[in-house]
Amino acid sequence: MSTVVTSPGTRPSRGPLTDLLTGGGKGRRFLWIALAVIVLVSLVRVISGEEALTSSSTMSAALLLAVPIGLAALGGLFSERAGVVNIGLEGMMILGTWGAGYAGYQWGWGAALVGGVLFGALGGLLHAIATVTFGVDHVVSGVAINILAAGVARFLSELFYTDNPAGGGVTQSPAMSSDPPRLSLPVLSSGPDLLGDLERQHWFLISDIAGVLRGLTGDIGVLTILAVLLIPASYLLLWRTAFGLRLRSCGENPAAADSLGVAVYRMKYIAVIISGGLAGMGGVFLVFIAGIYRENQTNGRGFIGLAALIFGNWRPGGLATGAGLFGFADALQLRSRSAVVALLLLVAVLLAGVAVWQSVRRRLLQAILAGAFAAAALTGFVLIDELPPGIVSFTPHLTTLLVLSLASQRLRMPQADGLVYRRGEH
Amino acid sequence: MAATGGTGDGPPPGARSGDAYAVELRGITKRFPGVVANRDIELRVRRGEVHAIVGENGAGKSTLMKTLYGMHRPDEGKILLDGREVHFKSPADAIEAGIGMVHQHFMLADNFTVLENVVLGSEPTKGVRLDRAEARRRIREISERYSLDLDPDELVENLGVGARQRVEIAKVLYRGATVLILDEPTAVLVPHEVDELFGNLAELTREGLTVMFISHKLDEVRRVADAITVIRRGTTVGTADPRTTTVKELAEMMVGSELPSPETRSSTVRDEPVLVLRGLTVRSREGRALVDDVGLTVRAGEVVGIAGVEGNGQAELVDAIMGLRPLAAGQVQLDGGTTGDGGDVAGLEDITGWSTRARREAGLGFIPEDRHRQGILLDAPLWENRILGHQTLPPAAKGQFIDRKAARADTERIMQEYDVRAPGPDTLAVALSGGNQQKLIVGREMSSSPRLLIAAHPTRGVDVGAQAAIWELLKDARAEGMGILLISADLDELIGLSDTLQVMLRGRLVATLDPATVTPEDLGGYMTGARSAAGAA
Amino acid sequence: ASDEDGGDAATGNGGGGSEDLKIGVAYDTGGRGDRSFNDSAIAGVEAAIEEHGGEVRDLSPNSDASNRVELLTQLADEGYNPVIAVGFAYGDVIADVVEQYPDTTFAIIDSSVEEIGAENLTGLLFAEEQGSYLAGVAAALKTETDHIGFVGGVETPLIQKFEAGYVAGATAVNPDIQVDVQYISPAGDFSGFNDPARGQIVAQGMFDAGADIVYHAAGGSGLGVFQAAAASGGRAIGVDSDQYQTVDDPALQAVIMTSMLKRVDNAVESFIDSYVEGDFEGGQDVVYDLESEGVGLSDSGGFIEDIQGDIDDYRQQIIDGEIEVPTTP
Amino acid sequence: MSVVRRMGMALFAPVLAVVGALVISTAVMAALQVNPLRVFEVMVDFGDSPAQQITALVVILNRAIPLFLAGLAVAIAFRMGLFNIGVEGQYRLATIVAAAAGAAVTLPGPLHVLFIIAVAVVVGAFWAGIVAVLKVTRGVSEVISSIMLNFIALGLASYLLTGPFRGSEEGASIISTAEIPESGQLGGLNAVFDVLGLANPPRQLYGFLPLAIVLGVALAVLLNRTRFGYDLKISGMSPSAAGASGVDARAMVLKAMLLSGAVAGLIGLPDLFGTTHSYTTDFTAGLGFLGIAVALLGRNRPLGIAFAALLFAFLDRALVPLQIADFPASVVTIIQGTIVLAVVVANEVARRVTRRSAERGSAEPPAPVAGDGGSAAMQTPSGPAGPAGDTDERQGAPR
Ligand SMILES: Nc1ncnc2c1ncn2[C@@H]1O[C@H](COP(=O)(O)OP(=O)(O)OP(=O)(O)O)[C@@H](O)[C@H]1O
Ligand SMILES: Nc1ncnc2c1ncn2[C@@H]1O[C@H](COP(=O)(O)OP(=O)(O)OP(=O)(O)O)[C@@H](O)[C@H]1O
Ligand SMILES: [Mg+2]
Ligand SMILES: [Mg+2]
Repeated sequence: MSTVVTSPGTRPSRGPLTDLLTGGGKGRRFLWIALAVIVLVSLVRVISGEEALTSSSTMSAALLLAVPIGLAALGGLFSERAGVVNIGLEGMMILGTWGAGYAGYQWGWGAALVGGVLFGALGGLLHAIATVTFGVDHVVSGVAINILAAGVARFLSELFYTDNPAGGGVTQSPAMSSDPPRLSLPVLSSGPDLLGDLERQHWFLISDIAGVLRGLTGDIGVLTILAVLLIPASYLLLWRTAFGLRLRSCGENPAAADSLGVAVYRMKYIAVIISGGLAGMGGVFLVFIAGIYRENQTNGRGFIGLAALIFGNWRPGGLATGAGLFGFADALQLRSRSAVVALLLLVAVLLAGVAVWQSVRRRLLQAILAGAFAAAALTGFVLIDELPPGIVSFTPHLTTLLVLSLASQRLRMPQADGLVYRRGEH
Repeated sequence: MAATGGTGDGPPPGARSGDAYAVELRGITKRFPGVVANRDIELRVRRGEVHAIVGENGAGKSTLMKTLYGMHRPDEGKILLDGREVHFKSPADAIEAGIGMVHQHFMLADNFTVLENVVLGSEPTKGVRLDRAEARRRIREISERYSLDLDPDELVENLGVGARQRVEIAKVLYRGATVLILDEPTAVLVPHEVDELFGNLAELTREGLTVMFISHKLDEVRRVADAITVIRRGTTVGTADPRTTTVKELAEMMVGSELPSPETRSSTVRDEPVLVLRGLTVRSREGRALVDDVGLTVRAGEVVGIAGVEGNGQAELVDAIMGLRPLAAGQVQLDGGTTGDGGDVAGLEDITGWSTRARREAGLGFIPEDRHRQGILLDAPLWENRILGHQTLPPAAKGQFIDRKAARADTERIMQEYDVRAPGPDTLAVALSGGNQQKLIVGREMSSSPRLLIAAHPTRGVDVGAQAAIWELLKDARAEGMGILLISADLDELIGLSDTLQVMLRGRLVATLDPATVTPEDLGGYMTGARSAAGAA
Repeated sequence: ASDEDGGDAATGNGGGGSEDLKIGVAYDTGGRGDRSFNDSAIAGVEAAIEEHGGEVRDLSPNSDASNRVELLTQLADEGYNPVIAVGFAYGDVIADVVEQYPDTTFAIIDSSVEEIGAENLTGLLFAEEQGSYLAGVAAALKTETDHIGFVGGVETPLIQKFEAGYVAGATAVNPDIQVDVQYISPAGDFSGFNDPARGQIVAQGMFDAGADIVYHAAGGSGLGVFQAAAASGGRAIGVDSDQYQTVDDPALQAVIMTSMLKRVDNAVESFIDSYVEGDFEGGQDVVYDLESEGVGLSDSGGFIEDIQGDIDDYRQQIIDGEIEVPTTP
Repeated sequence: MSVVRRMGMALFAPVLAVVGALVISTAVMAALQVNPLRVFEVMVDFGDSPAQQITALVVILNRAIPLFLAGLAVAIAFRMGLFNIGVEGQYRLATIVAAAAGAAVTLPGPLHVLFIIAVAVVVGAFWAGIVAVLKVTRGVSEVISSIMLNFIALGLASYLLTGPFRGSEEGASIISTAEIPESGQLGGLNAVFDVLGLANPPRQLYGFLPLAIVLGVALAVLLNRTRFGYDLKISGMSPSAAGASGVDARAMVLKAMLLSGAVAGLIGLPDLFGTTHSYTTDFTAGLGFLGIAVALLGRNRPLGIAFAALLFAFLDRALVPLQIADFPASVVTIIQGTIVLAVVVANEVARRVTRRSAERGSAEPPAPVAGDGGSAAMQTPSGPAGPAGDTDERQGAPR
C-alpha cells in the first residue's frame, strides 16, 4: 500500500511541486511560483520557438485532460480523508460513464450528469459496504470493484443497447440527446477576443499569459466550471465545516471520533459514496466530450487520479496541481512531438537551478547529479528534433514520476488511511 | 486534600440525600465472546466526589467505564443518573447526559490541532461554517478557568503526554460534562504532573463536578479519592473508605494476596562491561537532538535503570542501541562474548555500523515498549512469534530454512517455563492476554541468553501476578550475568530493580542516582528538571 | 481444383443445399454492436443469408482477446463453414487453424494470406489508401484555409495506409497544402481507438492551428474528432462506414462532410457468394479497391455534390492505374 | 484445535466464497431471465469427443499458466504489503526484450531457452527494481510509481517494437519482433497424452507448464519454509515488529520487488515459447491486472493461486461455448467479478471467525488452574496471576 513515512514533527507538505520550489511555503507564495513558472516556460518558448508550450489551444486541452483526472482525485480525497483507500476509482469512473451514457441519450445532458454521478456513487456504496461493514482490505475491495465495474458496464450495454432503435451497441450508447452548454469569458476570450489578439503577437511573457488565460476562459463546458469550483468547495467543506472536521477525523483517528459521538461508519459511508459520485462525475465529463458512452473510455484515468491525489499530498490544491501538471504534459505530447523536446530545456533549467541550490547547501553529490542530468537534458534538447511516438506518449507519466522523486518526500497521508476500523477494536 | 471531597464548602449544592446518586450502576453484566468482562457490577457515586475504581489488569474497569460512556451496551443491568434510568446508544448520548471520558489510551488525532480535537463532535458553527473564533474563545476560557495551559492552535503531535492529557480533559469539559471519567490518567505522568492533575481535579469537584477515576497506584488513590470501589474479576468486591483503608488492605481486596515488590537482592554486578555508549546522539529530521551526547556503561550482572518522563528520548535511545535509528554521532559497543560460531570474541566490539539483525545475533535482547507494535505478531501463532527476532538463531533456523518443528517444541518449553497460558503453540497470539503475551516475549528474549537485554517497560499494563513473575525472571537473569538496560515509567520498579539509576531529560542523562537511597519523589524531581544533578551531589 | 475444394467442403459439412449454409463469424475486439467494423462484417453476412438462406453464428473474443484460436476452432468444430475472421489480429493465429481444419473454408479480413498459402483460406484486403486518396482530394478541394488534418487512432501499418493515401490525395490537388498528421496512441497501445476525449483534443489542436477539415481513422475516438469539428465550425471526414448515417446526432451529422467507405460488408458478401457458387479460389488475397467498390467515398448529406466530378476523375485515374497511390507515409 | 477443525477452518473461506458467488451470479442471471442451470451446464461441458475434451483441458491449462505466474508475481509483493500494480508493465517490457534478444542470438536448444528466460527475468526485475529504489530512497509510493511505470513500459515497448526491435517487414499488418529460431522455442507437451493413452489433439499443451509448476513449488517453499519467507511475511503483518526483529525494511522492499518483478518477467513467456515466437503489437495484454485478481483469489499462496488461475481460465474458456449456446458473454465477466468480491468478503469473514474462535479457544486453558486467590505465592506466578478474567469468568460464560 501507499505507505509514505513521515517522522512526527514535520509540517505537512503542500504538495511536492511547491515543496520542490519553496520547501513548503505559505499560500502567499503561490502567485510567485506561478509567475516564475510562466516566465520560465515563456523563456523556453521564445528560445525553442514552440508556440504550443503556452498557446491557448494547449491550455484548453490541458484543462480538458486534467478535469477528469482531477475529479477522480477529488473523489479519492473524500474517501481517503475518511480513511478509506480507494483504488476502485477507475471502476467507479467506468460506472459513471455508463450511467451518463444511459441517462444522457434518453433525457439529455442534465440527466447524464445525474445518472453518471449516481452510478459512480453506487460503486462507492459497494466499496463502502465491503470495506466499512465487512472490513475487507481496502485495496482488495477496490481491485475487485474495478473488475466488476468493467463487467457490469459491458453487461448492461449488452442488455440495453443491442437492438436499441436509438442506436448504440455493446460497446457504446446512443448519442446524448442534448449537449451541455459552453461558456466563454465575454470580450476577453470571445467576441472581440482581446486575449486572442494578445496571444497572436507572440510577445515574451505577455502573449504567454494571454494564451494561458484564454485557454482557461474560452469556450469552457459547464462541467469544467463545476469541476474547477469543486476544488475550493471541497477545501471549504473538508477544512472549514463541522462536517468536514468529522469526516477527516475518521481518517485520522476513528476511535477518537467514535468516542466523541461522531458516527464513524456513517461518515465513512458518506465519504466513500461521495467519492464514487465524484469519480462518476469524471466519467460524465468524458461522456460529455464524446457525446456518447464508449467502452474503455476512461482509459486508466482513475488510476492517474489516484496518483494525482498522492502527488497532491491529499489536499485539494495539491491534487489540482497534480492533475494540472499531468494534463499539461499530456496535452503537449498530444499537440506536438517537438514541443515535448522543448520540455527538455525546461527540465535542464530546473535541474540547473536544483544543482545551484544544492551546492549552496553544500550537498555536493546531489549538486553534481542534478548538474549532470541538466547537462544531459540540454544536450537532448539541442540534438533531438522530434522524439519517437512511443517515447512521447509517456511524457506526462514520466514528468509526474520525476517531479515526485525529485521533490522532497514530505507527503503525509491521513493517519488511519487504509486501516480497517472496527468499533471496539483499537 | 485527601479529606472527603468538598469539605471546604460543605456538601456541594447538587448533592442529594439518600439514594439519589449522581451515577448509579446496578447489576451491570457485559460479555465479550468468550469473556465475561463485567458481572453484576454495583457502583454508586455521589455528586461532587472523586470516586476511585481499582482492580487488577483485566478486572473489567475500562469495560465498565465504556459501558457508562455508551461505547457499548450492557448485556444486563441498569444505569441511573441522578436517580433516572438512562439508555445510551452511543457516546453521543452519554455526552448529551453530561458524561465525559478520558480514555486509558489517548484518543487524539495527532494531525489535528488542539482546537480541532477538542471541538470534534460538538462543533460551534456559524451557518454551515465551523466557527473557529468561537471555539478558540471557549477553549481559552476553559484552559484559563481550570489552568490547563493549552494553545488551541498547536498541533497535537507536538505535545507531550501531560499536555495531551489536558487536551483530553479539555475535550470533556468543553462538552459541559458533569461526570468525568478518567481511565488511568496518572499512568504516564511524573509525580509533579500528577500533583497538577490532582489540583485540576480538586478544581473540578469544587465546581460541583463528579470525577470517577481508575488507577493502579493505590497510594495515589488514597490521596485523592473520596470513595473507592474495588473490582475483581469483573465484579465488585466492595467499597472502601480511603481514610481508613491502607494500601495493603486495598491490594488484598484487589487480588486476594500481598503486593509484590521489585526489591533487588544482593548486588551481582561484575566488572566487565557488556554495553558501552559514547557520545550517542540522535537527531530528528529537523536536526533537533532527541538523544544528546549520551554516555553509559552497563556491566555484566548489572541493571541500569533509565528514569524519565515519556518523550525525553528514551524511546529513541533504545532504537539507537537496537540499530533502528541512524546515529548523528557517537558509538555503541557490545561485548558479544558468548555468541558467535564457536569462537568467542573477547571484549567489546564496536557495533555502531551494524544492522539490527547483526546486533541481535551478537547478543542483544529486546523487550520493546509497545509489544503490539514491536514485540508480537497478533495474527500469527505463538510458534511464529517465538521466531520473531531470532530468525537466524537456533533452534528456529536451520541454515536458510525455518525449522518449524524445533520452533514449536521450543515454544512449548517457553510456555512451560514462563507460565504462558495458552492452549498450544498454534494458538494465535491475539488470543493471549497482555500479560501472557508479555511473558512469551520475555521468555523468548531470555532463551537466546543475550549478553545485554533492553527491557523497555517490561511490566507495563500487565497485572500484578505477571508483573511479579517478570521481575523474578529479570532478577534471575541478572544473577546469571546478563546486563540489563531497564527503561520504565514505574518508579517503584526502577528503584526496586536497578543497580544504577540514570535520569534522562530532554535527551540528556542529567543525573546518576543510587536506587538504594533515592525516593520516588526525589526521582520525580530530577525527571522533571525541578532538581538538578548539582543538588544530588 | 481449389474451387472444387471449397464447394466440397460446403456440401460435406452442410449436407447439401445452400439452405444449410452455416456461416461462422469471429469478431475483432469490441464484438457485435461496435457500430463499425464488426457490424459491417455481419451486415455482409446477413445480406448473403438473405440471398442464399442459411444461418450465422457470431462470437466475440474475451477482454484481452487471448481466445482468438478458440473462437475459430469452436466454430469449425460446430460445423460452421465458411468461417470469417474479422480483423488482422487473427493473422497471427489463423495459419495453424486452417491447417487443422482442412475441410473448412476460412476468410480473414485485413490480413494477407499469401505467405500462408493454404487452399482453404482467403484474405479479404482493402485498398484503404485509394479511398483515403479520394478523401484527401475532397478535403483539399473543400478547404478554405489550405490546411487540413489527419487523426490516426493507433500508429499501426494499417492506419498508416490511410494516412499515406490521404496525404497523397491532398497534395495531388494542392501541392502546397498543409496536412497535420497526428496519432492518438503509439503502436501496441490500442487505447487510441477508444478514447474520444483524446480524439477531440488532437483534432481540436488541428482546428485551432487553422485546419478546417480533419479526416480520422481512429475508430471510437473519431467521435471526439466530430465533436471538435462541431465546436470549432470545421468539418470532418468519417471512416469505414457512412458515419453520417451511424452517428445518431444531428449536430455531428452536420460536420461529417463525407466518409471513406471500407465496404467490409460487400467483401464478406461477395466472399460468401463465391463460396456458395463454388467459384471460390483459396490461398490468395482478394483486394477490394475502388474498382470493385470495396472502398469509396460516401455522399450522404450532399456536402460534396459540387466536387463529385473532380473526385470521379481521380477515381478513374486510380482505377486506370494512372495514379499509383502509396501505402506507406 | 483438532485436524478436522483446522481443515474446516481452511476450507471455510473458499467454500463461503464460492457459495456466495454462485448465489449472486444466479440472482443476476435470473434477473436477466437467463437460466443459470443451463449456464453452469454449458460451462462444465467440455465437448463430446475425447479430443474435444482434451483440447478444452489444454486451453484451460494454457491460459492458466500465465495467470498463475501473474498471480505469483503480485502475491510475492503482496505478502509484505507491497502493492505491485506494475506487473503489467514489467511483463510487457520483459517479453519484448526477451523476444528480441532470443531472436538475435543463436544458441543450442536448452541454452537458448534459458537465455531467453534469463533476459525476461532480469528485465522484469529491473523494471520492478525502479519502483523499489524510488520507494526506498525517495519515499515514492509504489502505487503511483508502478502505475506510471506501466504507462512508460507500454510506450517504451511500442518504441522498441516499431524502432530497434522491429522484425516484421514494412507494411505487414502486425508489427512484430523477429521470429525466435527453433532452438529458442519450447515444444508442446502433448506426448504426455500419448503416454497416458489419451486422445492427442492438435492443440499443444505449453512446454512451460513444468517450469511453472517447479517455480510454484519453489516459491511455496521459499515463502513458507525459509527465513526469507518468514521475514517477508512478518514485514507484511507488522512492519514495526519486523524492523525490531532485525529485518531491514529497505532491503526487504528491494528484495520483494525484485523477486516479484523477476517472476513477472516470466508471464509472457508461455505464449512466447509456445505459440507466438515473437512479440507483436497484439501480444496478450492485461495479464498483470488479472494477476492481481488471481492473487487475491488465491490468498497470496502458491497453491491457492494455482487454483485461482485454473478457475479464471475455466471461466474464460466457457466464454465461447456460452456464446454458442446463445448466452451473453458478459455473464462470465460478471461471475469473475462477483467471485473476486465474494472471495474477498468471505476471506474477511473467515479471518474474523478464526480469530474469534482462537480467542475463545484460549478461554479454556489446557491445564486446570487453581482458581482461588491467596493460595499462590507470588514467586511462582501460577495462581491468580494472568488476567483475572481469563480463568473462572470465561468458563462460566454462557455461549
Ligand atoms: N472488546 C473486547 N472484546 C473482547 N474482550 C474484551 C474486550 N474488551 C475487554 N475485553 C475483556 O474484558 C476484560 C476486561 O477488560 P478491561 O479492559 O475492562 O480491563 P481493565 O480492568 O481496564 O484492565 P487494565 O487495568 O489492564 O486496564 C479483559 O480481560 C478482556 O479480556
Ligand atoms: N478488541 C478486543 N477483541 C477481543 N479481545 C480483546 C480485545 N481487546 C482486548 N481483548 C482481550 O483482552 C485481553 C487483554 O486485556 P487487556 O487489554 O486488559 O490487556 P492489557 O495487558 O491491558 O493490554 P493493553 O495494555 O495492550 O491494553 C486479551 O485476552 C485479549 O484477547
Ligand atoms: Mg483498563
Ligand atoms: Mg489494559
